[in-house]
Amino acid sequence: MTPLQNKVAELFENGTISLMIGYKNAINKLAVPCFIDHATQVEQLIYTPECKGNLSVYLHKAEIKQAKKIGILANIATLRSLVQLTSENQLSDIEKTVITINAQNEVLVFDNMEKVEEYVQANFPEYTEEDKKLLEQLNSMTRAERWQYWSEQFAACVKCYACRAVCPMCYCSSCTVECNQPQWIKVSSETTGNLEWHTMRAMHLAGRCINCGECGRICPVGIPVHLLTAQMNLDIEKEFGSKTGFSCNSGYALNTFKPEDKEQFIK
Amino acid sequence: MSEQFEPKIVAFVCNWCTYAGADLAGTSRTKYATNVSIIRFPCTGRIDFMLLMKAFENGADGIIVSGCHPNDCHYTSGNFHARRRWIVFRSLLDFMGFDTDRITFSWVSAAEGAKWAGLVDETTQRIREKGAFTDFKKLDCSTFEKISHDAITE
Amino acid sequence: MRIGFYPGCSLEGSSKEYSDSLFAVAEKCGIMLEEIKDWSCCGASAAHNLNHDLALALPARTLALAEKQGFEEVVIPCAACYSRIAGTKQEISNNVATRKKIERYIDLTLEADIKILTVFEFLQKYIFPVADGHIVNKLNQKTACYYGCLYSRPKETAALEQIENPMEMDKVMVKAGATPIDWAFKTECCGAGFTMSRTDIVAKLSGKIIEDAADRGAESIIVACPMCHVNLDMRRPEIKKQLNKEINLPVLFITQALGLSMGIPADQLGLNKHYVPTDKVVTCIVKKEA
Amino acid sequence: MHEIIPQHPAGTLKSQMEEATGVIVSHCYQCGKCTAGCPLNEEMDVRPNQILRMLQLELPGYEDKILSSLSIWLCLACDTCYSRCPQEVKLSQVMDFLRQESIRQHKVNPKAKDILSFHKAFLDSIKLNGKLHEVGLTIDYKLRSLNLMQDVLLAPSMMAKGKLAIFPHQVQNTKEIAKIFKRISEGTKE
Amino acid sequence: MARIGVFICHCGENISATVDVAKVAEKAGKLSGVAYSVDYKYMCSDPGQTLIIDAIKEHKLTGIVVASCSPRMHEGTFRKAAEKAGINPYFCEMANIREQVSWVHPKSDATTQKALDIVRTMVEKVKKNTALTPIKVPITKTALVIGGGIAGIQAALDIANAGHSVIMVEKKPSIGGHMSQLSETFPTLDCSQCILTPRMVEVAQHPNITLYTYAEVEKVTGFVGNFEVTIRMKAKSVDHSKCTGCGTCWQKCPSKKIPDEFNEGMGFRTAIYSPFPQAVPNKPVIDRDHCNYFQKGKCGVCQKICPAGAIDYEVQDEFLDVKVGAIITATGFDLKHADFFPEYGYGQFKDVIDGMMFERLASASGPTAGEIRRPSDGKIPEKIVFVACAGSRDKAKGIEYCSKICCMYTAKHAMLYKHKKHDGDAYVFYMDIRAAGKDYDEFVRRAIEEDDVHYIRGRVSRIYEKNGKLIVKGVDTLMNGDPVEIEADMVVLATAVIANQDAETVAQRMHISYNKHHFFAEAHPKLRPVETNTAGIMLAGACQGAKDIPETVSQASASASKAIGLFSSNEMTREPIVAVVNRQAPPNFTSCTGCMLCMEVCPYHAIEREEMKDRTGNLIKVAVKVNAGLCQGCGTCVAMCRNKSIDLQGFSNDQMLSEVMALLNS
Repeated sequence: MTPLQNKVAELFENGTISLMIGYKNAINKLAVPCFIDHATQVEQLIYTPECKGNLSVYLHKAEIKQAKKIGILANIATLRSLVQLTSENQLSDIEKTVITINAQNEVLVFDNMEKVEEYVQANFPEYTEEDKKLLEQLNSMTRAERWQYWSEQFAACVKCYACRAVCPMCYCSSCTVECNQPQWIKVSSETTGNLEWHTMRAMHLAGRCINCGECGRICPVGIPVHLLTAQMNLDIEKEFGSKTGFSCNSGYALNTFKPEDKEQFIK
Repeated sequence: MSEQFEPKIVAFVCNWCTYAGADLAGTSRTKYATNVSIIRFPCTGRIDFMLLMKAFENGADGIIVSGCHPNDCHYTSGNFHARRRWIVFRSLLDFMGFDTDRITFSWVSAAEGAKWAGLVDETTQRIREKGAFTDFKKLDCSTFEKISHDAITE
Repeated sequence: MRIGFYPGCSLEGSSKEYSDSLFAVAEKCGIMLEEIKDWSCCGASAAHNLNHDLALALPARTLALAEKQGFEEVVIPCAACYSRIAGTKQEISNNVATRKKIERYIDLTLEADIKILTVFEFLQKYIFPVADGHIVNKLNQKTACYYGCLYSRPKETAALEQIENPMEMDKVMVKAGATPIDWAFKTECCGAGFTMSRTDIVAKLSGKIIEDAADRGAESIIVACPMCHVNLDMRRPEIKKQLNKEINLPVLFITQALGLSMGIPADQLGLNKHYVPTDKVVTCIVKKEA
Repeated sequence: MHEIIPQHPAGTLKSQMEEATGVIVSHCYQCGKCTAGCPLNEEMDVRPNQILRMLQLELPGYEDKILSSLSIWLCLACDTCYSRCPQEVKLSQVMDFLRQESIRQHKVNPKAKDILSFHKAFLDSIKLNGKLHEVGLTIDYKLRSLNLMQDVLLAPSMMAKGKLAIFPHQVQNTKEIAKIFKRISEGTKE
Repeated sequence: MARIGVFICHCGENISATVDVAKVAEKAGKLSGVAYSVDYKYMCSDPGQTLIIDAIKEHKLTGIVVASCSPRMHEGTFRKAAEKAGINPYFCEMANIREQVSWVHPKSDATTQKALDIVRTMVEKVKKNTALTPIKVPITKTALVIGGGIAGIQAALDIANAGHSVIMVEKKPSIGGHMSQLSETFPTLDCSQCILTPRMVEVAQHPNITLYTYAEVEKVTGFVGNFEVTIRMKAKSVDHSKCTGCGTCWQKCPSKKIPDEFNEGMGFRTAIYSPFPQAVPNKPVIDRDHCNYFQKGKCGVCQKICPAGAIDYEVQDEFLDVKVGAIITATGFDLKHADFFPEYGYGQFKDVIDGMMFERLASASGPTAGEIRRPSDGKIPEKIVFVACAGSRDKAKGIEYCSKICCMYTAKHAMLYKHKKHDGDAYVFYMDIRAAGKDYDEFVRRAIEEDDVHYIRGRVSRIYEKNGKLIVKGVDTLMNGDPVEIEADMVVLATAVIANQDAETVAQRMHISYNKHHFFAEAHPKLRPVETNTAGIMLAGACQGAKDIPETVSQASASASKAIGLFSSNEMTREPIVAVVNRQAPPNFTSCTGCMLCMEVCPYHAIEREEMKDRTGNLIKVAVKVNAGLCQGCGTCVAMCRNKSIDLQGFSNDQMLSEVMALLNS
């Protein structure tokens, strides 16, 4: 048994948790989520570099919420989403225990969000090299080239909404895209509709996205949608100085303001 | 002489400052271009960015968004919130390669009828020079072409 | 850093003592000034009367040369040159079309971003920090600091904080151990460019200035402009006729007065070049108490 | 020297002036503060505020009256008027323009000939040397103005005091300066 | 199925001159859902309204669009008409084809097309309209009057005399304001204090008025009829309930050299002081910035000698929360001081004074007991120069407006001087004489004709001092621009009336708008001159712009009448333009996910947390709801809400999107 498995077994046994959300092995060495409700099942649990999925997304599911005491295995992105979700009043009714494994391979257990917040702030992640490179490329393009790039990308979108499904911040019980009175976004996957969907998604996540990159990773047609919100977060941090998933009561860049916000673009 | 392109421009304005400013331009009989039509909102804070997207999708060539000057908002802070939203929205559009020059953001107070008229003329002229907004239309065509092209090559 | 120096025509001729004394003071304090090579006249009081472009092109040439020679700052001790050059710099940097036009006229390119220092700014920035160690004398007299027009007007190029009652020169004089008086003609016009063509006007305007300074007990007048100096110093016979009385109030350049406080010999400062004898100024001086 | 006076587009004196200087005469509300502060108001035949008044009204005869006034030549460009003007009318620029126009239209007031001679002599000196040569200027001015005896007593003493140099200081390449004059005089004809 | 009626107004020829109204009516009639379309000369006239009412009834219209002037003009009119015809008034919309079409465009096809576009847009909007009912809110029948000058006093007395309670807040230790400083008042020359002090006393004694002096408004929240105001009661250090105002303390106070604000610095007061003999309340406060006890920790004389034991050094600022229904802002003005003028000596000449200083010199209660003596040496000036428009109408100094009162008070000053010093010379430099009130021009003529005041038309360029005289360099523009130089003994500058230094803060605290000079903005320059854009907040006096006493008093009474009008019923109806959170069947209850990010954007704190519980009291869901009483309908929350759970009645998502689509798709 790994230290992680030992720890989780212990948590089950002393009654701290009644449901554990973690990862287990799948074919091709991939990691998939697993849900275990008894100490006897802990041997499935793994924690490898492949464990990228953001498990906090499951905390919104009614079935999960029914469990009284939830344990969740969290990588750094998941920890950030927990912090952000807390700041958005989404976790107040869930009794949770957060487990993570640090760089020294030690298993850490947090029983409250203050500790999670502290850990996140001490281990705040940077953008991946790959994302940095992509963003740089896009930003060095001319406007027309960028338009061309995104047009081609969005043309491929099939509106499967996988990006939404994996996003821990997309927790609305009904989404604007499903709103038909009025119909904000065309249902069919034609390109203006696709563009609107992605614009709206990016706007709704700007200043809230915690850069886990799941949306881009999951996209079946390979659109790097996560870059939109990644860029927005950079712009927002530069402009307003706020970071996402950093503090449980940091607020949201777009529901506050400063009288001195820049306005050179306003005539 | 070829006929001059006349753009369609939608103005999203707040009721208290810019709408009143536009009314003042009227009472002062200040003349300006016919290209701009106003949609009245209670406050710039109410203006949803999706409405701007829908306007472009439905054939607008340009957009004016205008409200009260900072600190003058009838509702104290709607324009400040709007300003933040525009900052982010503009930077998103720019990152997606959208021509943000097609959107004029402005503060026009209830006393600035002349400024309103000037803003309309200036925006109309700018959009006229840019020509019709076709990015969205092209988008649909190119998709269609791409799909048919893919279909043929496969 | 290299500090550029633009003497202007007067400092090579009728007001040589101004430049001599400036260099003497700078040297005393270990500050190097480097003359802009191949500078030309700024057009002064004449060009703007006849052609606006010419009035811009002449100073622009000098600015362009200074930029080319790599100066970031240029000291312009003459008030007229300062006013013309600062005005040109401003007009050119505010208007691209004008800049292009002038660049064509002078066949040189320019950025117009060079920093122009008046004599006050120069003293404040470079001499003041080290002056205390060099000031050995107290001028020990009442001085009337006379600023004239070109430092205070127009407002776009004004180099003074309070344009109607400037204090920049007064501060220098306090440093030199003099007592600057409060008087009414600090920024009134002396007659400027009419020194040759309408001496009657110069006598009238300069006469009022000298009279007010004398009435209020000044023992010397301090200036920072060659044109003012010429009018106040050289035109005394005409002034005497105008006022119907003789006032023997010596007129010193600010750098001469400061030089005296640093113990630089009067001849080296060019005090012997004045029309109104400066002996009284020198006899007032006492050693500074340690 | 006449060739260096710029040409102005057709129009009334006011419209030409406004176009050339950017000054708008209707801004003046005739408070008279310019005249009140002018060091030479007593000498002037037409007061500064009156010049603006005449430009505002544009009645027949006013243009001639302005252009042939002595006032425009008496203005010292000391900018006292502008620095105190509540309406920020840049009178010194108006005066600059009017002087140029007065020369161009050959309407210079006879009493101003000395002043004009001096300006011309001054510029000639620059054109020739790149810098002002005070002896040259003085001689030139005396010849132009025929005030041959003025200041003859000053010159020897000035030289003795090292204040006058007999030979002019010159910029290295005096042709360059002459070229600037030439380009501008060509430019003004365009 | 919608049956919309479209009514195109000619507005005489205001619209029909450039818009082909018949064509618009014809084309509008063909729009989907339009059951009736007509054009008419004057829709807002009685026959016009009757036409609308009849059409609604006859054609069984479900909604109407009136294409005429701005909705800011006649929306109310036509909504009432719709209501009369039996449909919900919120099924009436206006298409603004006058202010925004016919008046700003020439007669052309494009103009007509634009009018039609706007009509079509509004037709689509009205199809999406829903029936709304006005909201009733209770009214707190207490008025807050901010400022105890003549404006505040008048407004407070009017409201109190109408039987309502008034709370008056004055930041200084006494009410009275600038008027209490004046000597005599134009154009009648009656003594200012003689007419003012009885009213000050009346305020203090009025059973309906609660007076808080030495207090400031700290915070204003809420809305018309229901404001909540926090008042900061600055520490007076004197318990006014014990103090008898005997004056022993200020006679004994050792800090005697504090410049006296009431006398414009031309006299001294003590650290514990009552600003002037007729002060209301006439009880002292301690100016802690100048008190030895507070600055150096020792003294305590006043405490020792106070026979009533009223001195309390420990007391701190206190905060008082009050509920009021209306607010009258009467915060007054300030005057530019003489040090504002470089060309007049930067204030360094003691005998160059401003108008308010002259008032004190001329006042019998002033530092010279009414003898006009110059501040420098106390001599009676032989020659006084008055400079009008000193700082006013001066674009270069940033004040381009006319201060309105200076022409009159300058004439008064010159007159008062001549009455007291018959052989003295008074000169007035002026640009224009603006004396357009009742008996005003006669007053100025009297100064010139009977009192021999010399009026010189021209501005003063410079003032300097020489040999104890002030040399005033001016000009007489009526004498060919001849220079005028006067050697004066004293110069009085009629300096500009400016907004109070803290006007901007006050305005922002109350959420009212102001112009670039920080004068508060009225809701409409002609038709609503005493109200602000924020309902329930009125303006009185010079905080809105320079005003003389009669005008100030009229405006104060006008704003009082607005408050009294508001208090005339127990509740008021408000436009139902408020936000609502959608409702769905359980277990969802609403699509709101309770992220509460909207709560923070609401300027009115109108969004509240709502908990959904099941029958046994278990929490099922947390969401938000809107307090309709507080909501003012800005809709900022609507644009914030990601999944459109909150919407704004009257400007709903459905309506706005329909407008956009209709405008662009002809």
